Amino acid sequence: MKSGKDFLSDQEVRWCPGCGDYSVLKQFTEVLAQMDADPANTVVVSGIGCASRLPYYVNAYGMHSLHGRAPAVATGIKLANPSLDVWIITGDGDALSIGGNHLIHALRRNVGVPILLFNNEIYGLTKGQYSPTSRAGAISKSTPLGSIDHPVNPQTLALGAGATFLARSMDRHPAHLREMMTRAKAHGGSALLEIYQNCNVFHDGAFEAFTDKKTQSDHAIFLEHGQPITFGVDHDKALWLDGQTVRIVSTMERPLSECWIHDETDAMKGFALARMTGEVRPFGVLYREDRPIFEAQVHAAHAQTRSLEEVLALGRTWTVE
Amino acid sequence: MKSGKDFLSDQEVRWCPGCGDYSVLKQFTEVLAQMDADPANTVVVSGIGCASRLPYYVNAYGMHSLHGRAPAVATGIKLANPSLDVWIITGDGDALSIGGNHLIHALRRNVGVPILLFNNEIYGLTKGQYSPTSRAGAISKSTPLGSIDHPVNPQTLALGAGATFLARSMDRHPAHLREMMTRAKAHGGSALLEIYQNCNVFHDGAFEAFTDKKTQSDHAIFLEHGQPITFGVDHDKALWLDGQTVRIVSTMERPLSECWIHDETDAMKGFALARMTGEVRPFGVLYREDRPIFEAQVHAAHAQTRSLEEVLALGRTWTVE
Amino acid sequence: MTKIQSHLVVLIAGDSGDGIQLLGSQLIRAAAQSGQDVRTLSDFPAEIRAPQGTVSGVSGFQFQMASEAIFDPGDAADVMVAFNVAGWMKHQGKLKAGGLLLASTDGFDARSKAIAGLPADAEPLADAHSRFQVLEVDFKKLTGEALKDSPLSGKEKSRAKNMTILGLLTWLYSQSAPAMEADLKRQFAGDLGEANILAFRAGYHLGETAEWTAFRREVPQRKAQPGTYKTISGSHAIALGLAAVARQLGRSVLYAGYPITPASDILHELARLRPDGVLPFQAEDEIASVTAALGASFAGSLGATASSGPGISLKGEGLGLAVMMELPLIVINVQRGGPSTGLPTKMEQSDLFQAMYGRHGEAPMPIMAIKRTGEAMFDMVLAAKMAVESMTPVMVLSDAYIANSAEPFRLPDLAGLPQITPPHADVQRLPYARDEHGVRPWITPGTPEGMHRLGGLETEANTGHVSYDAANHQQMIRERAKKVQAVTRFYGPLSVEVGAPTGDLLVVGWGSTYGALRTAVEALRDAGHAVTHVHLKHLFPLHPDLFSFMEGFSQIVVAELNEGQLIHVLRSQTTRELVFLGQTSGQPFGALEVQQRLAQHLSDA
Amino acid sequence: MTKIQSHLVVLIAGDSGDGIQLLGSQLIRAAAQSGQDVRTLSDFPAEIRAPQGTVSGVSGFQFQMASEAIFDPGDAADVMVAFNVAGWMKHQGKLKAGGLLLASTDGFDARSKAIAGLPADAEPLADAHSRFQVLEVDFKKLTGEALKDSPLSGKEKSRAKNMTILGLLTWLYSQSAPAMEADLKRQFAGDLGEANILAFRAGYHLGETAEWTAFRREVPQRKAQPGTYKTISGSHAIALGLAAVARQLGRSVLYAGYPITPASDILHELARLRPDGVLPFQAEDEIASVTAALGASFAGSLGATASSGPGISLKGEGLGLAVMMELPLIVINVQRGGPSTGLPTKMEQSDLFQAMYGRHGEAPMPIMAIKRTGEAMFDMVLAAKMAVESMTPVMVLSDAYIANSAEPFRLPDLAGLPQITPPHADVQRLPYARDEHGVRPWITPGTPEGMHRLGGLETEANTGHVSYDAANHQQMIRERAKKVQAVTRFYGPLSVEVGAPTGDLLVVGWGSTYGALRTAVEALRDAGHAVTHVHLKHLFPLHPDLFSFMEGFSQIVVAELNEGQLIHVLRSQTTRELVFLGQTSGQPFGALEVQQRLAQHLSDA
Ligand SMILES: Cc1ncc(C[n+]2csc(CCOP(=O)(O)OP(=O)(O)O)c2C)c(N)n1
Ligand SMILES: Cc1ncc(C[n+]2csc(CCOP(=O)(O)OP(=O)(O)O)c2C)c(N)n1
Ligand code: SF4
Ligand code: SF4
Ligand SMILES: [Mg+2]
Ligand SMILES: [Mg+2]
Repeated sequence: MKSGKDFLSDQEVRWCPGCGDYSVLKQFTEVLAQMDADPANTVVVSGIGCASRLPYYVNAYGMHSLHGRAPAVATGIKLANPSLDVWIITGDGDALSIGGNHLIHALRRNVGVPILLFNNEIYGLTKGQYSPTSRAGAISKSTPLGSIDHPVNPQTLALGAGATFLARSMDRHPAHLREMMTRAKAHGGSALLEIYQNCNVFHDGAFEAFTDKKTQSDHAIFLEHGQPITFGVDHDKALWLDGQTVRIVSTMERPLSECWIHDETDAMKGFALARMTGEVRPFGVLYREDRPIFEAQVHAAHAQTRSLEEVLALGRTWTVE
Repeated sequence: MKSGKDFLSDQEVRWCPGCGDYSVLKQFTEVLAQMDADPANTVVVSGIGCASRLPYYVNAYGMHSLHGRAPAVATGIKLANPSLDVWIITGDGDALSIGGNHLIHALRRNVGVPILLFNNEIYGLTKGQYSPTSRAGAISKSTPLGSIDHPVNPQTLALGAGATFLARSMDRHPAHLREMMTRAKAHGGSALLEIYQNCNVFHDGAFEAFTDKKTQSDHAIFLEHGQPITFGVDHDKALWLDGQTVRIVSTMERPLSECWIHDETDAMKGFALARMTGEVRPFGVLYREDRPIFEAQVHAAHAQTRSLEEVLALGRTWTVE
Repeated sequence: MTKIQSHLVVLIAGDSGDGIQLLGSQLIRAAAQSGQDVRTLSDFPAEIRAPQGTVSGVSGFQFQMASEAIFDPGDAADVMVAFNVAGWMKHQGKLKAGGLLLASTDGFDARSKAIAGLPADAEPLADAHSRFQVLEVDFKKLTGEALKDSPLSGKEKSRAKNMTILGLLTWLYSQSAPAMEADLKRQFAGDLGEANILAFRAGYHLGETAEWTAFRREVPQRKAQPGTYKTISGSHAIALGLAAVARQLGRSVLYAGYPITPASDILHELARLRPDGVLPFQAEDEIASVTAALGASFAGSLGATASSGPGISLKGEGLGLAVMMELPLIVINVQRGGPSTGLPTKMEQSDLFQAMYGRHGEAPMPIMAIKRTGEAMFDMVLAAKMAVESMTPVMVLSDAYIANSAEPFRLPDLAGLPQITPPHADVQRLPYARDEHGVRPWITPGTPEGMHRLGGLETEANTGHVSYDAANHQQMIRERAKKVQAVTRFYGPLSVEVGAPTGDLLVVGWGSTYGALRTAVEALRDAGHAVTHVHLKHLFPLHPDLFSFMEGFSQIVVAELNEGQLIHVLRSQTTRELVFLGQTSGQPFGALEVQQRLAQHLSDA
Repeated sequence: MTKIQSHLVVLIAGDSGDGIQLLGSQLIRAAAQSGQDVRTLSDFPAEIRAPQGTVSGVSGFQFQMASEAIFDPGDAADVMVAFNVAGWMKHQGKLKAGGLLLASTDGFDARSKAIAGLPADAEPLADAHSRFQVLEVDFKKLTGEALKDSPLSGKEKSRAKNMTILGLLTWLYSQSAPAMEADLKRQFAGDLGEANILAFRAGYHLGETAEWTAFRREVPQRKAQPGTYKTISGSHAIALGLAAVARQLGRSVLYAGYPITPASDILHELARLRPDGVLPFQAEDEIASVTAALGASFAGSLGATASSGPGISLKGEGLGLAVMMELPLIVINVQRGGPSTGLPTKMEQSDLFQAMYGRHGEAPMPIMAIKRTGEAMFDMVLAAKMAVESMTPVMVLSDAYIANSAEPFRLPDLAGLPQITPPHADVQRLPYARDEHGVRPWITPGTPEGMHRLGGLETEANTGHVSYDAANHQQMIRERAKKVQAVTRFYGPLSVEVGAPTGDLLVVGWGSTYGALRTAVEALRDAGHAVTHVHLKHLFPLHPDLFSFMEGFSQIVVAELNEGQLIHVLRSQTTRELVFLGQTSGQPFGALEVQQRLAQHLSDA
């Protein structure tokens, strides 16, 4: 059996000490090992940003491409060779600011590639400007008095774009993160996995409520398909869909069977979960659907081709003896 | 009182005879007249495409900018001078293919500009390639055997991006179109108005079921806030939200009061409406919410500035006598 | 009785809805098929369907047919066919004095004049009689009569007017009516097909009935090279070229495009032809198309992309990445009138600067130009060979003229196509270890033990790791430049089109001006001048013999359709005096005008 | 006792977490304040926080202080302060033979050597003793002792090591301790403030206690021009410039940026300073930022945007639109090492080609280069004046060196700033009617009766309507070019930095190489050579006197940090022989090396 270490390249890892990226890299290589991935058949594609340095550290084929363009690069790779196991690594700025367009088009096409979006709500590599996911009021180098922009919600954006798989996890919950990576890959099509990742230099503690063991149970809901959506110490709280309104209820007062049973395949419910951007947020697979994979469809549709001789002979020809 | 004609420029209109764009132009100039708009204070900004030629024909300030970039241009105009009445004119390719990123960012920022998206499900100006809104299987110059891409749904995309106003109308229902234009402008923030527009040269009849008087009542639902959502000849059909599932019911069998009462301010219901991409589709305002307008916020936050003298004196200075 | 003429230039003008391009292509195919050489020039309105009958809605189709090899669609027209008054107004300046105007009078009525913006009392045809020979025919009526029994609708019937005119032109220019009918039958079936034949015959017989024999011309057949022919456009030729690349490389080509006039047709042709090994992909924009193509090249296909000015501007960052990663890539720029959106349907050669220098940092890449439709297929194979065998992006410059003009094309013997051999992919060698030509290996994902990472950050020599080292940066910049310089090993001899290696005047051109320049130079040579024409296929690096070749001439003229781009590049490398001959009007050179301007230089000297 | 020295070069090196940039800026501000001239050079690691103690994590700060006006941060260092062994390893080559190494021994222990990749038995300090003077101090311990009663955490205490070293350097280089303490007190409050003062004093007293008077140096004060000063970076200077533009124009400036190293600081500075009339906007990408800026210019503000290579590549299409629409716009390229992502934190001048030619079609725009931080503010005003008064986008080239280097700046008398006067906005005149300089009116939305439409399609002369006309296209291309050529009316005299109008050697440079070239030329002149230095502020159009000025010299050297871009441009316009002096290593020129290379040319001649 391979171990995670087998998937580390010989390059020195150069994130800031304490950065959440280390954990994501670790879980990623372990997942590759668990899957018994073939390094020679694995391609890790990224844009530009701290997160996007990850391919350098993975013992596989890799491309550190251009800021925002990884989904387009990956689409090209998949079209050229659908049998490769391609992963996209991206950051909140990379995927959602400059790269928003490529992201939504890859998602709606359902290109067969898991997308690991490291959301740290900041531009790390350029040293701390606010990003599209930064909450309104965020203080950063470019917004010393607080940002004004209403943030992008990556989950609703992806759902609205027609994504077939939405999930969320966090750097500080290795087991959950590994599970989500595994599921994203297993999905087959475009799978957006948003990872809450701590940038301890420019935006430390952004997700502490969700990631810190002390507060996690009251803020983070870990979704399981077919199970009631509960959280809290001792799972004393649950979600309840009151018509179209999400309510938090006490499991003391309402039987679990009456609560919201998570159904990963329900888009409306997925939307309700995706919209939860407050103090309590869901982790796990928010939504998924099966839809044919882009590159497979393209190749199937393009099966009937003509030899160059046939192509040349097409159209009206005449012969001079 | 001004009339629509007062808002026509002296330029010859050069769309194909029979193009749906003519009607949109007409309703637009009439709406400007009805609003008693000031041509000198009105700016019409477009990208590139047949639709995007519209500014040339309007007696106002206009900019026919770059393919896909109208939302960014308009943001700059609004930041420079928030008191201008700026409109964006765009097509399905312009807004959703090359320009997708600028669109979603303008929407989430809530820049104060109505966006008239002429959706003809085709690239008109470049002579007939499939567009992001073309239905799967669309035959076009670039997809002679039918397209493969899963189309973009402009309504769910915008909602997912955080838009504050979503509406849909059509070229062939002048009164409704004028009403929607008026409401989009009245909204104040970014208002996406999708207009089903017939390209009779490259994609004739794409929306016939919704626009033709003979079939319209069975396919097009005209939404009204606070009213039950009904359609059909004699309004014999209605929508019913069965939990999170949209069902079509007969008003014979179910009292109107039990049916879905349209609430423009409910995002979940808006999502349900936005997802209706089948034979029956809603027209009108699908969703709206109030949120501060970007340029106003920016200017408010930037109210406290320093004179150049003060700026120069900032930091540690010393004096040489 | 029929007058023999070695060259004949015909210009057909009318509304863009009149079916002029179809009529034109029928005629030239017939001409080519019967042994004349032909060259064409199409002129489209910028609007999809500009208002019918207006001057801005005029579509034009010019062709030259000749009994010898020709290179351009001709200058002034011997014959002009005017479907309507707008067409006549727009193009009348192009008809030779004393030439023949064939006017469809139904398009010259009061209503037509009004739409074309003429005063009601204007008499364009009466005026024409004083300067030209004029034949007036109410083709609409004639067609209507010919089709009076046809079940077609009135609108459909009047659309067949182009067939009536085709018939008359077939008769006038001595083409074979049975061959033409057979060809029409292959294309149109049912009622429409029958109507077309009827209309065609009506036109054909008109000539005889009206006894217009004096206007009849015959262009003798030349002895064309034996082989199978078809007429092709430049876009078709490029598509064939990409198909040939896949075949010669033995790997697939991913063609990633985003529609833009006049580059879109390459995508359409590939989608329609479906050649083995070429996958067409319409991306969401130009940035996506170049980066997807690059991804494909990483994955072991050859990525190709095409666009025109605005789209090429957007691809600049992606091209820089290709330079840095040293991956093969084909980028085709089908130039149009610039700057900005400019003149999308017009031709220009004003993107050469951008091709050379339009990327940040030191980012050289080979640049080629297609000079004519007939060579485009082979140029693509050469471009791909350079790209793959040197691991570099290659820019190929085409333009609206090449994209749209048609010429007879002899189907090539595929055995003669060069092989394209990817560089070694030995995983024992480091990903940036260079061979004797400075080329790194192309190790593609899926290759066991070949794992490595590429990126846009500066690359360490040999290993390919990221390196911030100063000396390494300088070294890699020089190595990349040297590798690009070394593509001259793929060049043939300097393309001396016509003329001796020494003389009074050397004309240097590039790209689609080939035909006009060659025609002009040949005319001057026929008049006894010592003129030579060199037409550059390679714009970067320049052909190693170019500057020494220049030494054989007293004067050197650089001719191009811009404000002086190639000449600027040449001047930076030679102290020879170079004379500029250019224009930036969105229009091709006229051979005659070039000839006159060159003659001026010869007499000035 | 203290030795007097007219120039002193100090290089401080250590881990990027060591607070070196802070220490350096304290020192140079003190020096500048006490009357010395200073120039600096910072060197950052590419990583945000590279692993502590590694060579790749080294941060460097070099400065020169002098008793006369200087132009560069100096070549070899007289003194090097090594916080750790990695810093020493990376920079030891820069210390003069016999120079002083001040080593913080706590950073040279076994662990530090291991992290820096040295074998355990390496003795870097022992080796240093043979070639340099070495002072070894355990600053960590010293700081610890000084702060033993401080309530700060151990980690916080050891971070104060830079203050201890600051104290020693203050003593060694004869700066005023009370002034420094006062300055520190202004910056740091509470426990931290107190600890910093204690650490500072410990360092200051160490010199005296250890009787290191032999190492003490004093750089005499020069008589600086009277006025109020502060030290500023290039990014700060550009921000001041944009503020001045808003003031002089009397309209607002929309600065639309997207973060990218090394351009981001302009956005940060504007956001922090909040000058009247300048609105900073962080857009979603570079395309949005240039098009938003253009929208603002249409609306009557002046749009400005900045980026570095990759972002400038993306802006090309937008710049072409600005050219076509003839709207004013400022585009700043803070150049870094290319191509592609390249070397983001290093400097280079390799984007000149792109600035000149990086757009499709004929799309000329004026190009300026900032030569030093102290001029950047005024350059911005000039750029804006050219942009607004000629209705054209203007490209301003800066680079990583200018962005990050600091120098003392005398606050200018604002009354001396030139006025910026928008062109007439008379709605009676057509939107593309040109004045005597070829400039069209700037009629902005909101102006009654001024309604008109702009776009990227070719524009009809005068009216501004869309035009597909060939003659109009040619005319407009020429008119736009002529208008850009006419910006030479804003130029001052050719910038002859030093030297006579005739001589043996003319050195032509541009941009941030100014300091090194000027220093080298002055040294050669001091040695009796007839050398002149011209430093171009205007790269396009070139200064009208440049080529005639060249005639006064037997040799001409063009010096730049690329593979030969300006020289290529010059060669295309002159047949004079030009000699290239360049490098593309991501590093600035060293004045000494330039001097030697120039001396070589002088002796070769
Ligand atoms: C075209 C271009 N624009 C801008 C940049 C500068 N840049 C590099 S990374 C980055 C954003 C990084 O933020 P994010 O994607 O959130 O990644 P993180 O560093 O936070 O992991 C930016 C703006 C670039 N490299 N290229
Ligand atoms: C950068 C760039 N890429 C491509 C084009 C070519 N182009 C012009 S319009 C258009 C699409 C038009 O489609 P749509 O936006 O749906 O507008 P419509 O013509 O259908 O109204 C394209 C691809 C361009 N002008 N610029
Ligand atoms: S800057 Fe932030 S995201 Fe980047 S490596 Fe450092 S801690 Fe991680
Ligand atoms: S091509 Fe289609 S959208 Fe464009 S003008 Fe013609 S009918 Fe209208
Ligand atoms: Mg981030
Ligand atoms: Mg469309």
